[in-house]
Amino acid sequence: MFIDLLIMLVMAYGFGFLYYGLYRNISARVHGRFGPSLAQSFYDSIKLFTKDTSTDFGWMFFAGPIIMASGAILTVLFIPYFNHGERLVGLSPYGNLIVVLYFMVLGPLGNALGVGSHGNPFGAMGITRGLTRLLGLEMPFYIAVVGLMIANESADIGTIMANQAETYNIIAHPLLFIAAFISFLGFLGKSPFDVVGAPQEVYSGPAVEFGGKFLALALSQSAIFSFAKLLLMVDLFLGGADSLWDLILKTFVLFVASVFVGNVYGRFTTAQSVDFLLKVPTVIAIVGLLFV
Amino acid sequence: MFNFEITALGNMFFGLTVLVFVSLFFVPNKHRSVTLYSLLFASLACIFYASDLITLFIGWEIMGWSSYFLIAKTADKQTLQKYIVFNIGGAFTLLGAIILIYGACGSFVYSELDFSAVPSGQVTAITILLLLTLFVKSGIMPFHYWVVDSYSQSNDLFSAVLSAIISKTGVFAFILIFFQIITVQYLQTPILEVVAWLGVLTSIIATFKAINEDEAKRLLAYSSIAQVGYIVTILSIMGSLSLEAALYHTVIHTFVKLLLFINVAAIIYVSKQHRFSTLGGLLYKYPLNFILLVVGIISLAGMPPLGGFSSKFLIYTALLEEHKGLLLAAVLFSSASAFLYCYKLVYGIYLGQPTNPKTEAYPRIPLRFYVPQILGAVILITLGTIPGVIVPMFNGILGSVGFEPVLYRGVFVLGSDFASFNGGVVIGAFGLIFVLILLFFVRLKNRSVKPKDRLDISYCGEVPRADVNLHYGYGMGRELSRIGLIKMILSRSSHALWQRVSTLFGDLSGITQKLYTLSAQNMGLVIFAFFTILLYMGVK
Amino acid sequence: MQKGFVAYNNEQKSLEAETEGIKNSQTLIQKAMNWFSARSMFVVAYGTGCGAIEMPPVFTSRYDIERLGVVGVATPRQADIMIVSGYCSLKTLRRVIRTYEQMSEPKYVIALGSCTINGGMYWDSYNTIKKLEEYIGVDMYVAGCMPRPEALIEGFVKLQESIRNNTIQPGYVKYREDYAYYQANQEKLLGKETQPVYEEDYAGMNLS
Amino acid sequence: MSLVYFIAIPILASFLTPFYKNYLRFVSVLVNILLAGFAAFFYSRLPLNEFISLDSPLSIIFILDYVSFFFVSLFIGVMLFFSLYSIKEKNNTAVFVVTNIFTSGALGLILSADIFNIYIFFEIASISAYILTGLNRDKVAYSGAIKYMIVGAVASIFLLLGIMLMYLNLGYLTLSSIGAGFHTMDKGIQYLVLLSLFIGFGIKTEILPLNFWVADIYQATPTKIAALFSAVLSKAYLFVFFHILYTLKVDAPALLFLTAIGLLSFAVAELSALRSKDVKRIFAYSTLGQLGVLFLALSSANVVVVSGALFLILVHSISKLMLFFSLDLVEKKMHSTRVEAFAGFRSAFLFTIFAIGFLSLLGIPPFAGFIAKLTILKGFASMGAYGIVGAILAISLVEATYFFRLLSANQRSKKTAEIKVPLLQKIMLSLLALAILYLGLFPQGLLDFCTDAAQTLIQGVIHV
Amino acid sequence: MLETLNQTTFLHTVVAIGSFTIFTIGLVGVLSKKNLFKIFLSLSIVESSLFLFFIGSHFEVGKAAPIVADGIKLFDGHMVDPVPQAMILTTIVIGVAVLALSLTFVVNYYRLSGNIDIDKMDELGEVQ
Repeated sequence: MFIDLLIMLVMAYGFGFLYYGLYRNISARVHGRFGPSLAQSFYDSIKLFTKDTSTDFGWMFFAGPIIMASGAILTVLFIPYFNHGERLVGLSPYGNLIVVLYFMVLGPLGNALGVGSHGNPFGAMGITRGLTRLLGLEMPFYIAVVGLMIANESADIGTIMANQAETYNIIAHPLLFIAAFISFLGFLGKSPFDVVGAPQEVYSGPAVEFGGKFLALALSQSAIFSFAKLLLMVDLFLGGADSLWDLILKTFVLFVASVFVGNVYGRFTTAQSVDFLLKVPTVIAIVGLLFV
Repeated sequence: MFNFEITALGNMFFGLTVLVFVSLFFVPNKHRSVTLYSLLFASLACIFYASDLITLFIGWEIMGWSSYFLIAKTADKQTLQKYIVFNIGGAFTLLGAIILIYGACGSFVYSELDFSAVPSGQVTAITILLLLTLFVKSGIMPFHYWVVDSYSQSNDLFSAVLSAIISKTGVFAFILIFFQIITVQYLQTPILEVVAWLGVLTSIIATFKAINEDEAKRLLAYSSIAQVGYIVTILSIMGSLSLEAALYHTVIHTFVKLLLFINVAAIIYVSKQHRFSTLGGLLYKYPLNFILLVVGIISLAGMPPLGGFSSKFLIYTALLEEHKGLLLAAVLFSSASAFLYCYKLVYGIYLGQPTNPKTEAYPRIPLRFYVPQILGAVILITLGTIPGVIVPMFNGILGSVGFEPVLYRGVFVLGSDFASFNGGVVIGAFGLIFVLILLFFVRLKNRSVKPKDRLDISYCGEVPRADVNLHYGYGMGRELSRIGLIKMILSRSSHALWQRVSTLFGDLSGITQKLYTLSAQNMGLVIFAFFTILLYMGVK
Repeated sequence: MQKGFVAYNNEQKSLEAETEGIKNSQTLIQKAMNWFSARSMFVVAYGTGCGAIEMPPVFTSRYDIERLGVVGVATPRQADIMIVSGYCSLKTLRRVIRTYEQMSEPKYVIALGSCTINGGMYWDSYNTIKKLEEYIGVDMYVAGCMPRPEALIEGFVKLQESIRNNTIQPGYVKYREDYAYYQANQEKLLGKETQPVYEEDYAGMNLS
Repeated sequence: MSLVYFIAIPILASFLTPFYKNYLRFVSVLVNILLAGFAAFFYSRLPLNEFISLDSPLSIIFILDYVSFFFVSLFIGVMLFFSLYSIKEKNNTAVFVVTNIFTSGALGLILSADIFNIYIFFEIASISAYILTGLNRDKVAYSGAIKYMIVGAVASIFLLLGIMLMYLNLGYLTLSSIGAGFHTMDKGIQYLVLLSLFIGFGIKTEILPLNFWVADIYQATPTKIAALFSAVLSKAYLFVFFHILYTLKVDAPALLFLTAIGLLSFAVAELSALRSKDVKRIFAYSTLGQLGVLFLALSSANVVVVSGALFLILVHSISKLMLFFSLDLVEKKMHSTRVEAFAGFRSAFLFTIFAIGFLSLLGIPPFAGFIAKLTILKGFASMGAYGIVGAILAISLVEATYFFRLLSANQRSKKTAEIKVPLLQKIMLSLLALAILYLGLFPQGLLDFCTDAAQTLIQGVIHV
Repeated sequence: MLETLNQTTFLHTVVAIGSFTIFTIGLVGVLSKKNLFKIFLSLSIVESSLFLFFIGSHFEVGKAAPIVADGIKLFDGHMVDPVPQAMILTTIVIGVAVLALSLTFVVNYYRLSGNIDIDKMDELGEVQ
């Protein structure tokens, strides 16, 4: 059981950073430059982990990133990797989709508590933007998920995957997929909704006081978190992965789609992004919900 | 006239009351009014254990006016007036309903009331009157006008009692009368559909009002309205799982509000400040208080490791089972944004930079404040780890009210076959992972350096002056009003409605009052005019 | 005035320093860590002087330093490298010192232009400092009255090499060990309060 | 041991005042204790008729049945309380001269069973009321008394008209024979008689269109006397009116009209109390309102409702006594009965007394008012009149608004004066409060007595 | 012709019309006059009109007044019905007593407030 969990964790960490390196490379190419090597994120994280000193603002600041990381790791562990369910299932038999959705909110809470404790006003501004944006993001995603749960008469990810044996949910419930995909972009922090950590505006937002090992932990948990979300989208809408290769293919396709969308758009302000999220994708999701 | 009967439903609510009152007994309180508190306690016991409608009503009224006198020590005149008029109005609608039931079934005792022969028009009238009582007591939207002021202006101890117990009497009455007395088959469902939507709208508007609030106790008052709004919504679904979800959420909400109100009371007791804009930066001065508040807001927002999640989970599964997609979407909207005001509560008081530099001058929090908080925290944590522990109790209630019990699969698992989760694994995994990362972090040779002083933060190379107020994070949530949909929600206010009603009555009384200042001669004129009118009517 | 250090720091000596490395005593892990920290550099996006205009083409697609793993970050906490680009007035020096102290170790400074080496064309100006290394530990100089982006990239590559095989003693170690010396210089110039203050008393400043 | 003593003894006591001028206080207490003794004596022999014939055609008939015993004992109790309460006041003995006449007038109204006797005691009670109104001997009191006398004279004119028309057409004066013969008269005369009786008594029982003078009178009289007015006087007229009405066996539409009038007067009285600035006037409006409810309940001719009404009469008298006497204490200290003065006094005891009084008037559970209201509502529910139930509840909500505004005003405003309540007053007032609480918790005994009284009231006078 | 005038019914109609006119005169006096004395005076006029009507309508031509005086002990057939006489006697007494009392009040009121006009009595009522 624990080996499974460990493998899942390592895969998430590896794929997460690999995809992040890929993202930097693709956006570099879009900018017309070569961009760093694929493994650049690994180098950054190891460098940060092995820094000599990092400023620590007290025990809450110390605990904040740890809660954030454990939130991300728990999200990953509760999502089964494969749809035939005997290997790499993680803790999903003990939890269900609603538990996973709420774990996705636990991470930002830990981060918010940690950032709040050092009292840097830029941190507070970043957190406020993050939470308000989260409000906008959650609505379409939750409604889409509710639609799926009602359609499949169960909240267990395994059964949802099993029901997609012949037609994927992306075809069965297209509207729900569109709404979920738009808010999925926001969850990954891609460009139209990346107002939270904007370096120029809010001095890199929540991460303003994260140095050394704290920044390292923040980066690695965001990698694991983005892989978890990728995985969730695959499980819910693309019928889960049959084999490892199928898993990599599906997550990669989804990731590339989100990257290309990300690179095209300018940045929404917080109010604009929540306004957009509460209008367009939520309405699509509600209409989809009616057709379930 | 007083006859009582021990029921499972009564036991649960009375148990909650005993726990709240015993734990609040320790909190230091300026207005030591033991008589009124014992009167309130007796009236609550009378409500929960009544076996006929008259005893229920007597308890209801005594609760109403004894809490009026408890609030009267600190609240200002308008709040008192709003409180008593709404509560007495609620009680009189209850009395009207009881009289209607008496007219229909000829008796007051619960066991003798059977609604088979009663015409449906009368049952609808009874239902509407009772719903009015419930709306006033739990503060559903148009009738919540009195809730926020009374909660925030009563003294800190009593606002905890108000929000933890007294707002639940409405829920108790709903379950008792609609489930046990009138029973489901005679109730018309369209009314309850409207009630469900009213409950959800209340919680949405209350949540966004709470986000906009700058005072701690008013924020908690709005959050109580929102949470009780959930309970009302779930109750009106009328299923066995939804009843269990409502009961579960009642238990959770009682202890969450007990914990939060007393926590805020401790801070107010120590710092004499009510508003977030004057608090802040108390994290390292009162660490235990901070941790307890974090436990409180995690369960208030319904986050996984703690108890709040189990009740939210039950509410979602109940709604999912009944295929109420749109309703669930609305509930999700308000519970997602509930997270914002939870964080605002923590940030406003504890995190960020202190607004007045002399926070060191604040005294130590007396230990007695921690008794109710620790009780609340312990219960919330246990309900987080073993959520199924109180399911047998609820099944007892469901049985006594005529529903078939919910699936009970041991202490750790909670939920129905639609969806269930294992509380132990969730909190165990969270704890284990937290410890693992902590060990990894400590083992790193990365030396952590303490910042020189409070103002040693990276601030574009500058040093913020000591008098610069860095705590402007307290105003979070104000940017929400720039968002179209939320601005529309926030603009709703029932103040104008009730103001028009009171001016209408005022002008009416102005007119009638002039009548009573007639001179003797005009009085004679009126008498003879009245005589001739009646004479004319008689002759015709 | 501490005799030894000033003598050490004349131009010729530093040019030959490349070949004579400090005895290599690190273990394998230390070597690997140095290799990684060389591969990924975070620069404080902080332009002090006229050289700041050279940095945008370096960081963006024209010369693209990101291929070497160098990224600009907003706050000193996250950064490893600080670029002091060009003349550094007394007021800027206060900010430079505060940012330098807020960075977490190992931290390096790249000084652009001749103004940081010997005062450059402001050699006799009353409000700029002449030698940057008297006030903070500097690692890499890039000469030129505003060196071109290629020179700046050359400076980065040289710095990465020296980190990788640890040829010269890093500035932050010197700063930490001879902190008294640096602090004396700073206080001589900026008065008791070296951190940025808002009530500037120009009278107290003596400009040697 | 005849019923005449009830009337003779108080009048005698007041006329013999010159002999015991400054001991009148103790004498009037003795007189009331004596009357109470008589009432206890007669309790065992209840339905009792007494026929006193002065000369062959002229005779006086007294009836003491359950309902009149109820009122007699109520009035004697109130007067006993009044005299005991002000036993310490040495200076105004004049009050007791007039209150003794007032007692005999009220008792006479209750006991007498022939129409002309009722008119005589009607006048006696009114005259003593006029004098009591003018007791303060200042400009306000005299103007109140003048207004009262004009309206009172108009009332007696109408009553006289009614009695004459009846005697003209029927020829006899005793109530029972009038009751029997009333329906033999032709319709027009019957309507005219009923109308004039209604107007005559309506003015005195303060019913809607005829009660616009009442608030001023309450404002003019000394507060203690206002307590007597609201506890005794208006109740006596109310009883006599319905006593005659039920003897004349009035038909249903008339009763329905009276119910409507009662409801209207309850509503208008409560509404006008909302904006009033003078506490005494607020209590007056509340009395008018409660009389409206009593009118509404008594005219429903349903035993349960009427018994509730009788219970409410008792409870209302006790609470109004309590409220007015404590208001009197407040007025003595604050020298004004305006709401600001009422808000300014500080006395925990008086505040609790006011609170108990208000709560029982509103019909809020632990106190007796609730039982009365509950029985009335139960009666109306069994009759199926849900409209009236709803109206009563709504209007008492208005009543709750202004009562609690007074309470919160006192609770939350700056205190200007401390009131020390003397021991005697404190004992008496808490006695009343305990009575209300006791009646609220164990009402069964009194409720049964009220049901028998209601039974006899609805039958009207039948034999003799 | 004079015979017809001597019948009881004619007597009753004359009495009725007469008392009704006096009643209206008194009524107009009460409702329109401003002076307090005049109001109370017209009130007693109204009362006296009622007495007149009551006594008049019980009187029969050819019967004697029911006065028990020297020699006559019992009310026998040829006397008018004594009961209304007795009632009106007491009512007159009461009327006089009430009038006296009201006039004393009016005098005292005038002495204290110097105003006799009913419309200027503004002591009572809601003090705004």
